[in-house]
Amino acid sequence: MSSIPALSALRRLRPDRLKELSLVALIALAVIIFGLVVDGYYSGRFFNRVTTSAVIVVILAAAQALVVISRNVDLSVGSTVGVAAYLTADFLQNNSGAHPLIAVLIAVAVGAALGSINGLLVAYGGVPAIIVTLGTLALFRTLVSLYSDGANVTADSLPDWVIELNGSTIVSAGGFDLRTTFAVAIVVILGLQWLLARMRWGRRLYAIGSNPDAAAQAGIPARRLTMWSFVGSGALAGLAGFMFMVRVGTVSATAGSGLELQSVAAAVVGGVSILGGTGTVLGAFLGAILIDTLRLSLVRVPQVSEFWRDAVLGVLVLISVITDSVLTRRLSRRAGSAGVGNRMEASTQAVEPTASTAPSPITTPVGLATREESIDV
Amino acid sequence: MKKYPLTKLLALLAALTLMVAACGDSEESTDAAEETEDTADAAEDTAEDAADTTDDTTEDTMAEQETEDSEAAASGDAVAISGTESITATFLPKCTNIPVFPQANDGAVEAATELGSEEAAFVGPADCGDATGQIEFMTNAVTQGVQAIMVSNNAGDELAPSAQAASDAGIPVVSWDSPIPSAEGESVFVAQVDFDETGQVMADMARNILGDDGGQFAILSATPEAANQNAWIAAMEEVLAVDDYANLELVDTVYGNDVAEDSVDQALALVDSYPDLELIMAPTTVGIVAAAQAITQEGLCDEVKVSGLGLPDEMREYTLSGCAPEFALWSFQDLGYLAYYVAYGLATGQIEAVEGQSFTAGRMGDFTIEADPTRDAGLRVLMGPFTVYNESNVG
Amino acid sequence: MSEWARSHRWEVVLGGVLVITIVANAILSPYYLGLDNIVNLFWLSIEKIIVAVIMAFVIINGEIDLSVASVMGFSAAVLATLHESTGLPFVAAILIALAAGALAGLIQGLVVVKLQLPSLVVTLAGLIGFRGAARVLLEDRSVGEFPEWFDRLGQRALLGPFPLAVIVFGVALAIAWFVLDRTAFGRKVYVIGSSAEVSRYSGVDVDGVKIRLFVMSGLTAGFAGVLFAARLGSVRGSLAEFFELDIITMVLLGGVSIFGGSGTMLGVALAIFTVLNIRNGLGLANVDGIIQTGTVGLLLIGSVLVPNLASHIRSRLPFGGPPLSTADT
Amino acid sequence: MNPGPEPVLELRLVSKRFGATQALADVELILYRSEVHALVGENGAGKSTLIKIATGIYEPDTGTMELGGHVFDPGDPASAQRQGVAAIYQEPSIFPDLSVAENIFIGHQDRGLLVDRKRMEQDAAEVLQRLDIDLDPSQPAGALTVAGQQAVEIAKAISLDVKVLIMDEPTAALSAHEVDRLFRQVRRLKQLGVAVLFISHRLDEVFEIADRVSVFRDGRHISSRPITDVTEELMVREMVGRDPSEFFIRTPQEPGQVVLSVEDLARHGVFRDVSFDVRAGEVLGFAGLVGAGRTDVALALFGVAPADGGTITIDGQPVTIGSPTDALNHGIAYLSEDRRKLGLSMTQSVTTNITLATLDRYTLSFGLIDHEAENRDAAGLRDRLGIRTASLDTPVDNLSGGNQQKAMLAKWLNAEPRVLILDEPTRGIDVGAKAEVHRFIDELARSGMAIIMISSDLPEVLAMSDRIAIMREGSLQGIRTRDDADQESVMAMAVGVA
Repeated sequence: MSSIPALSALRRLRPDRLKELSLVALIALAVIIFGLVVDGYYSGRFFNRVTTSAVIVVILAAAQALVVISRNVDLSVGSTVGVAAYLTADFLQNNSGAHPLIAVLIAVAVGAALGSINGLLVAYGGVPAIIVTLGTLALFRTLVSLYSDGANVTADSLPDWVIELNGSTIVSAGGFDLRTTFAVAIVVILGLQWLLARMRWGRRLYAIGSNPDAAAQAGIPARRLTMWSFVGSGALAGLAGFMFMVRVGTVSATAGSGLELQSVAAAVVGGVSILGGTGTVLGAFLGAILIDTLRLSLVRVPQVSEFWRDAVLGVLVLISVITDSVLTRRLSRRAGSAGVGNRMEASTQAVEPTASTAPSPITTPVGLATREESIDV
Repeated sequence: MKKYPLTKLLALLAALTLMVAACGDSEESTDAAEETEDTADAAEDTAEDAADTTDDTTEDTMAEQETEDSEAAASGDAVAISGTESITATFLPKCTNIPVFPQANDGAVEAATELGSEEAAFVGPADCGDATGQIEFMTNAVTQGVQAIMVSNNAGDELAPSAQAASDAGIPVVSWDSPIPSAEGESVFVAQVDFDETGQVMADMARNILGDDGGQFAILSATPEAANQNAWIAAMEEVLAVDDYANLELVDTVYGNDVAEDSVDQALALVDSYPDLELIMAPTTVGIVAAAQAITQEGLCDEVKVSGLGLPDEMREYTLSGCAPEFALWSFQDLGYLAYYVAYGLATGQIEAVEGQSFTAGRMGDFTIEADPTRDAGLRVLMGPFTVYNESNVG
Repeated sequence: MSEWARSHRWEVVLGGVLVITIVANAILSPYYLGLDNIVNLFWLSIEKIIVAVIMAFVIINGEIDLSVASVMGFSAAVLATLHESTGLPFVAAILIALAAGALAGLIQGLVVVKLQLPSLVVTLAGLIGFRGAARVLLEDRSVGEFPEWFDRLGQRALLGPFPLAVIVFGVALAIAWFVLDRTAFGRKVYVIGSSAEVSRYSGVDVDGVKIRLFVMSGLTAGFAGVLFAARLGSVRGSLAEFFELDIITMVLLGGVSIFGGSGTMLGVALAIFTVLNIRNGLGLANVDGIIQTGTVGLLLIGSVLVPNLASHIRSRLPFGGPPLSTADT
Repeated sequence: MNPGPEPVLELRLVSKRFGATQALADVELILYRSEVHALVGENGAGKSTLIKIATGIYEPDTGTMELGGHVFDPGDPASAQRQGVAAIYQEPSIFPDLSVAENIFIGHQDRGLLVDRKRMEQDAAEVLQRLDIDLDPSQPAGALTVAGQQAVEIAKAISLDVKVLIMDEPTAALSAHEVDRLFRQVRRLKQLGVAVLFISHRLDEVFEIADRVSVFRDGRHISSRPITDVTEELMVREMVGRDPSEFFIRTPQEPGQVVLSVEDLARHGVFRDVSFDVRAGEVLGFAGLVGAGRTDVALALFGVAPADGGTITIDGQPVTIGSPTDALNHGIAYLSEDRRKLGLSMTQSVTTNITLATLDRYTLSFGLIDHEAENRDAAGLRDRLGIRTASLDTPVDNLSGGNQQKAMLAKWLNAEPRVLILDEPTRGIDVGAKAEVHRFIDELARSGMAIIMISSDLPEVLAMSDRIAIMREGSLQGIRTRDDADQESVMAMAVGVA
């Protein structure tokens, strides 16, 4: 086995990289298959559709990854998008001369403020993240509904740059545009990926998610970091809110509802373990792109009628998840056994379920999380 | 024609069973899933065949004639509804977060003030996606013993049982904007415009925009369930069957679920799927503005136009830019005003919900209750008229 | 008594909130205490709360089922389709619809157990897929004209003032309490939720219990879908859309740990009663739907936060008691 | 070996009370530079409380602590670490998803906000090398054995430049081979000037590694002496306050019929060619290094990870065991080595745990549990095994380690198995509880049960077993009777030099 060069290259990869590779392969597979079915599928147009449409979910998937890595979850992102989009749009309709960057700052600040509410309750109030964010999912939405009093902010009352921004392009080659919004999303993703991988606090977030008790013992300020991860998640959701306003133009009080499950789906499909500690922002990005590619491609397959789309999408998502987990599991098993076969302790690892200290997210057959045993001291 | 859903059901169940059987092995389950798609395709073909044969409702010329007749018959003895007492009422919109509903409520408040009555409670589900959420508000209104209920039905006949319960308790249920299809439990429907006329207006706008040569167009609707949208689309399809409109080719109907983001995606998908598409017709205020926004952003205004039913405030920019040269709507404030007058008249016993009953509704003048030509049963008051907006009057 | 109260702190807190809600409602609204209103209070949310009861089992077992609302729609759509396009006796159609719900649960359970995928992901796919299946069956049609006895069962009182669904809920709650608290199956549900591995190493058929729970969840959702069809008198593809978060909210408010292994049926019942009473009270006070939702959100956070803060403050006081344990941390 | 003259950590008159329990009463402890100081005592002697006070998890009620001559008031573990006191536990608290290097430096990268992965791995390699630890700094820590993870923790402590390292039962989960390696690392620590506080239930280890030894009993400090001044008997007497002669009793008896027979059992890539049989009333010991495949054979017999080759015969009948349920139906029970993760449902009550494997027995019609019968049987086992618990409804998490072990044993005794597989039955429990467990094993064997005992504690295996099977790298090296086995020969087979 180890004589195959590709495999020996694979075994040097970290599991995260394997996951990302398998997602890229899945996306490529989806694009190839749809290309056979849809006329003119390989066009700049479709590329532009996916890149502009995915921006919001991509940013939200990154936001979700940020909190899920530290073993939390943020179900309020959809509502945060709504609040940020509405308040920003409302600001712009009253201050049409404001600089675009001011609008971005407002959206991000609103998101960060809402995120800090979540963070405070989770980190210092001792309330589990799922309870807090399920609650604020409703609360934030209520606040924006009350504020808006049923009125929408329409594109008409927004400055022209808002509507133009969505179509604005940085580079274009053969119809394939690099749209400004997508470029921003890419910068955010790469930046966050870099921060999480290379910054001290990024590694500490992984540590908290990997083993909270050990993190406490190692003197990692878990509360503060949890707090900041929610602030970060909120700020990103705020940015997504800005993107929402730019893309959709009309902002109502229900803007962004339902995005919370989409962002969780993207992150989880992207390999961010709901148990914390593993996964990358890049993976979440690929997960979002995969789902959006499937969704938008299906809309364009003439054989799939309006009413079949959801059913087919559900099956495709399930197949992706299954294929991906089987693929990742196989590759990592081969890589693992080839890599450490000669070492006695390590070789028994693969088969002796008792020795590993934490359940691997792939092999643990539980829904959300296993109870973390406290350490006996 | 009745057989196709069964085919699909069986195909679906068979595929699911296959998945169970194949579950132990993921590769096999992939096969099973592919099979689902295959059967899906097969069933889909049948579905399309069937769809072509479904539309045969009342002839619209007949309906118009009837309307004129009953107006003529009853115009003599119109009851002027006047403020005699204060009543409690509930004004129940489809949802509270689409601007037209607060506008309608403004009209209802205006009417209540004129009549010296208490303002109706303006309550409803937050989200129009919550189709059955109105039942709770309707039931609570009955518990509170209000004297009238005014409702814009978001569901189909799902609301009928609770409306019937209200009726049984002696509470008049006036529907406005969107009726209860079976008319069960409903006293009278205050129709903004004639539903057949909506189809006519939409077809006319399409012809105006596409010109005599015609061309391809598609419909971007709200949800597949929306009763009024479906009625309008059906009416429009009937009009299209007439020779004058033969050049207009309706290529697809898609649904944006009255969610701005979905509507944007669907509009763009239409543009991509039909290279020769020249017009998107969106009979929903959410869909039309989302479509206009998407087309504008992608710089496609020269190739594809947008039309349908929209709010002038939201559409002004696109009309002036030429992206949405024409669209139509009625006044929701007037609709709320009229609905309140009718409800008040029924609650205070000044008028009765019977065919031929004429009345005067404050500033809006005389109306007559008539049989609703667009439904098998039920009464309606027709408000009208449509306002067609273009760059000359969009303001 | 005090021993019981100490080990059921959550239920005591919820009971307090419930009593306060009831008293406040009774004072604020003259219509609240009427028998009709009390029946309506349950009847208006009956489908959600029936599913919440089984969801409690699934979450205590350490799993989650996000697909319930879609399965409700799917089963109802199967019923409507069979009624519309076959001459099948209606009772048979109901049975097939229930079987379809159970089948939906079985598929998801098998994927979760056999492929060892997280149920969150599997049922998220189910949420999309089964809603899609309902739309495939019904497209844009609304199917009604069910037999009169069926509509009557859904809409009219059956026993005294109680409609069938409310009776079903009462029975379901009693059975659920019995099963969870008194039977070997219930014991296994807790132990698996607490640690699936320990259970496996103790010879408990972990996979079997999980699959059975998913089937029960699907079956119950299917049943709730059929009940909903009877109550509404007609079915559309969107039936029960977005119910899942409300259902999960009620279960978590009931003190069931999202990590599995703890929670009681009493807590879930109290949470259900509390949420229903709050919504009803606010509804009678003409408070908008969105504010009702927000209030429930606030309650969800507050019911964990307030005891936490109280214990924090108490632990700072001299001679304070031991810190309160929260439902899940 | 002279203890360094320089005191590092001094605890004076430290007391701590929890409710009605006096956990520590005026204890004194002084650690010197470059010494290994063993702390022994039964569970409940106050060792854990002492560690928690020294690492800042608890604050003492009274008493003073000094570190390097200054008042030491850590406040929390992180601050204790910064000041130079760190602890390593029996179950290493590592981050499974992070690399070895990241684990070492996670708490204290003081080179700004950015992580320079390359440099970190170089630094980690250097620290590991200083300790003679052979690990790849870039590999994920979750893939390491317990021993490897402990080595990472030691490296972490060294990278922190600690003055005092507390090791709480670090050898509990290690094989003899690994213990040797650990001790090499501990000696290296000593050379680096660190004061090591070493806590262990294995007295032979204490004699091997410690320079001085302190005994605690019931929260009190009993004695502190140079190791050369104490004997094992003296230490045990001080710990338990009673005569140690009652340990390791085994009543010789003639074994009966063969109950379980295993022929060429194999599981691909894990173990192979394993053949043995066990008779009624016999204890078959399994010796070998951790990872030699002993637990895997047990898991195959118990159906958790079924064998894919060979035959299992019970009472002469070939059987297939595909799941724990199968195993239990055939009368095979398995007491896991990992009490917390695989043995007990920690949040559940004592009764629930005891009857977990035998729930069907208490099931009436409608699946109703017969609480009365259940509580009666649980109470019976509690009394028989001497499980000390406030009530049967107490969550097992609240029990001490020894009592948890007994509760786990009670679960399997309640199943009345014909073959009982005990995997490390005395790991991490104190001398007294250990003796009780041994007495039970003997009692069970006398009642005719066939017992397979896996243990890394060689003296225990030698004392308790009628015959000893030795495994190495997934294969059975041989089976020795008690009479022709001694520590040296068994060890030689286990490491493959024989």
